[in-house]
Amino acid sequence: MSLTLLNVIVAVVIAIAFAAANAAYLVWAERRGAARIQRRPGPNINGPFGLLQPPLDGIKLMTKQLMIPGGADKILFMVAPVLAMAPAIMSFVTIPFSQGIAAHNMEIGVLMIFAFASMGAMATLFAGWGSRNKYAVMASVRAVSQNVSYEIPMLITAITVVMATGSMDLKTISLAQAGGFWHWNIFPSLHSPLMPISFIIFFICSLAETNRAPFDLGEAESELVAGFHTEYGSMGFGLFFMGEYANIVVGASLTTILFLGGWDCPFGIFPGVWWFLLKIYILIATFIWIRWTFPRTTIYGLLNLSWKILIPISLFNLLLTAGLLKVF
Amino acid sequence: MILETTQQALQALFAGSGPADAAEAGSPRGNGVLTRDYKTHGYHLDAQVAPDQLLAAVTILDQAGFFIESITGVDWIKENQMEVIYDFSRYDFDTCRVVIRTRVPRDQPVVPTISTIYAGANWHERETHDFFGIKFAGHPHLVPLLLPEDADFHPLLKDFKA
Amino acid sequence: MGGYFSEIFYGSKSLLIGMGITFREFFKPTVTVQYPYQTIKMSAKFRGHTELIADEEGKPKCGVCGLCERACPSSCITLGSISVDIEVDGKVKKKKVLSKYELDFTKCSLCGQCVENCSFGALEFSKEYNLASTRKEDFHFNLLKRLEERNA
Amino acid sequence: MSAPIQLRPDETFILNVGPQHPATHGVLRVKMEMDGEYIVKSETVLGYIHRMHEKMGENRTYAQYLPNLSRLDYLGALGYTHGHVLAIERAAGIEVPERAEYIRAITVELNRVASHLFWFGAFVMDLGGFSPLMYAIQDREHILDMLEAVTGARLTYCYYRFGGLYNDVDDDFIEAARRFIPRMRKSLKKYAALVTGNIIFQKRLEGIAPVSAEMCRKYGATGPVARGSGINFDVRKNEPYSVYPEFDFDIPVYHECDSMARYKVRMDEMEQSLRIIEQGLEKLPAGPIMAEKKPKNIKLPVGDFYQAVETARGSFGIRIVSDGDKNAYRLKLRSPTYSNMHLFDEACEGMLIMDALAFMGSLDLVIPEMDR
Repeated sequence: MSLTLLNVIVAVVIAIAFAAANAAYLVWAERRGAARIQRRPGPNINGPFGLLQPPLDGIKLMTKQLMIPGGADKILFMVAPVLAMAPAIMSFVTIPFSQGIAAHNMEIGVLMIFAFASMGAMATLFAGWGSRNKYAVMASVRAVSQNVSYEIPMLITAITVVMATGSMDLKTISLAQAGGFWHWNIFPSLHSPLMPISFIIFFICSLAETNRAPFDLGEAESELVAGFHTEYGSMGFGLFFMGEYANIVVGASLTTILFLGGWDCPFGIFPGVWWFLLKIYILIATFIWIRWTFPRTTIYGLLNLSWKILIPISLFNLLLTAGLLKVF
Repeated sequence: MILETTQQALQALFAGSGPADAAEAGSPRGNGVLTRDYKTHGYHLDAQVAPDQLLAAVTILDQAGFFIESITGVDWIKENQMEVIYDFSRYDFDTCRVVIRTRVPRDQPVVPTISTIYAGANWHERETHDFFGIKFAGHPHLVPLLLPEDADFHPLLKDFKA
Repeated sequence: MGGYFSEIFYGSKSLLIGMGITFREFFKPTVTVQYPYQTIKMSAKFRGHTELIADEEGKPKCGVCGLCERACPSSCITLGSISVDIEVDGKVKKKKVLSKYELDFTKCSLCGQCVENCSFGALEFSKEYNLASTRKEDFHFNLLKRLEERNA
Repeated sequence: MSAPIQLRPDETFILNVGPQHPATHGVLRVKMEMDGEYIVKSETVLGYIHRMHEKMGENRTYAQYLPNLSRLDYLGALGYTHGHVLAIERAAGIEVPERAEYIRAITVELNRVASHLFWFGAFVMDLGGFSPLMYAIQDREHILDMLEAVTGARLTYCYYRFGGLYNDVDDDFIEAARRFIPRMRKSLKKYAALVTGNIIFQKRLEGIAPVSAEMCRKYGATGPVARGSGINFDVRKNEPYSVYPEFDFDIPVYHECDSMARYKVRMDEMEQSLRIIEQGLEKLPAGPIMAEKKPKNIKLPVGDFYQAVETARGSFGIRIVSDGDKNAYRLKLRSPTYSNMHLFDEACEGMLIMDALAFMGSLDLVIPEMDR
């Protein structure tokens, strides 16, 4: 009993540390990447390659006063940033990084991650509603409708993968794809010939779920000032920021596990955690690359994309996979 | 082309009051239509109308397809008059700039609004009201535009002292 | 229906083209100047604030005619003069000599009217551009003093 | 994409966009009555950066007023100073040497490209894309370097003088401008692929915020806003001034009336400006840059003078009422964005806020120019 408890505590600590370190250094990576795309150097003063920038930013944010606007709903206002960060960290608990590296393996890992991902929408809503700011309310309403409509195609695509694999356990899903890249779910198989499209849908949905450009309607900094976190400063803002990046890591991890074979090596040699990390960082780099390339979509364009394109295609894919599984 | 037709149309406004006073010798000049040398003055037609003829004159231009350039005022303090100048121009290549001016007494500067004809006159009239205190009768929202909303001074008056 | 799919196709293609462009830009060298560490040389005609030009003896060429003071749109120049006796060809003559040339750079709009109107050719533009201070008084330049400092 | 709005007035709320807001590019305030994301009514509030340039025009001599003109529009300042010197030259009857006029045209067009570039970047940033702004600024930087080498300033130029120029251009400038043109053309291709062709961008602009030609006329909209509504109006062609009749260039006109049309007009205008610069460099005559017969202190004859020029934002007019003194009796500046912005209130009714702010971006606002 006590051993299990200790195990869980250690696992949670490692998960938090991993999430926080990733969140902090992804900010740095994003700033450097954006700068390179725009032919600037980016943060390069503090430390070699500006590597000390994230801790310094953290110190700055932590030493600032946390302001609660007058008339704000204090409880919601304080809860929201925590709610943005916590589910992302919780999701790490069940993600298997490698054969042996997983904080706590669950048979319903996929379900758990989606359950936690849905809580992100609540954080946005609380923040927007609680801060008593018209821009924030508008942004949070946008973000919630966006999250709701993108969860549907995302879940449908995940169900397709789960159906093809026959398990909701992330580890099993990974292991099912082992043995070279041709086994990965991203490539069409007998049972699910439309898998590449599923992968693209899943990728788009994870962009939208994490409120990343071009779907950053909840922030929409040129229209709604700073969106749902307009009124946040200090570490409240910091937590939102870190939550966003932690969510990106979760999204990339999930994409890797569901479609890119988890920790499997493309050529079947030396499978291990390094492959997993390599894959998620390539995906994250693509996230960054996309953000600094495209303008923002409109709210109706975004919803149209989900309801008119992504949901029909993913539903079709689901039905096709279900039928093929029955036939073969 | 449009120059002549507009001139005739504007000229017709003064049909009752004898020939147009094109003499330009007397200052202030009387109401009437003048053609100006475009090369030196930058506009073609210069019509001075009485305030009650203003709407009729602007309607002529509106029907002829002119667009509104600007509205402004001039404070002729020596003559104790205030002048409102309306600039009109055309989008097509039949270049014709028309200036409509009207003079009102300085102590009671009221002219009818033309924002009913040209919606774009709204801001120009508010601006002129800001700067000169000229009132535009019938204007829907004659509150300061460029000056602070509680401004009660008119900085372009010649007797304005900051 | 055909329009539906062709829009998806051409839409995705346009997105990929855009990503291709940013991808190429990523590998191009940076173009920025790291300002406080690197500076650039100002072009020859750059107009900074004005400076007095010295003659051969190091004295300002200025004859205190006051044209610059009058030409200045924002009246940011204040001149002062004293008369001194100088000997020209054995005769003692009174001559106005510049004793004060103050430029209130907070008001200056760098239009160049003073330099243009100067009848002695005694003014030039400096090439100074990194002027920064938190105090307003730092921008009240005493050009005469600056000239002496340059001479020294 | 505007849906019909039928609602009770108690269901709306007032949203204050500005005076500090990322989309207003300065201190502009728009009071919007909102129904959710839809705008029911909007009222623009100006004057946050009003400096009463017109009164300064009455207090200063004509020459002293020169620097003021470049403080109107900080992105395309040369166009405005050009208008001022042309107005004075027209009224005072000063003949300008041909070389000076050519250099004026070249520099004005360079400045127009710079202004459009910055607008392009800022506009795409309004839509949420950040990188194109940086690319645009890189290209604009070349222009600013060139102009700095000639005029001595980067933004608020005071380069034109009555009867000529402050100083002559040198071979370096001509060489730099020649080199710039092909580079800029390459960049324009890049922008077309990166931004204009982008599906997200097109979806955000096409069919959004229609401004009819009739509405333009009623509000006096000029420049790219009018040309995006199918009006073939450009002061450079309609009332040729300076040496523009010597150049072979087209006026891009689009008939879609939407934000995309206004965008495309400006993008095409950059190409046309490059053509003008190219021809100007080709034809640049030798000779003096300053009129020989020019009074030292300019006094205008009694009268009323008007000069319109096409700036990057539209038709800029300057009206000088002179009583024969060395400063103007009345000096009126007709600024193009003032009229262009005016139609925003009417046009944005029933629009979504994000479309309305994109529309505001497509109007190319420079607030100091509007407030004067």
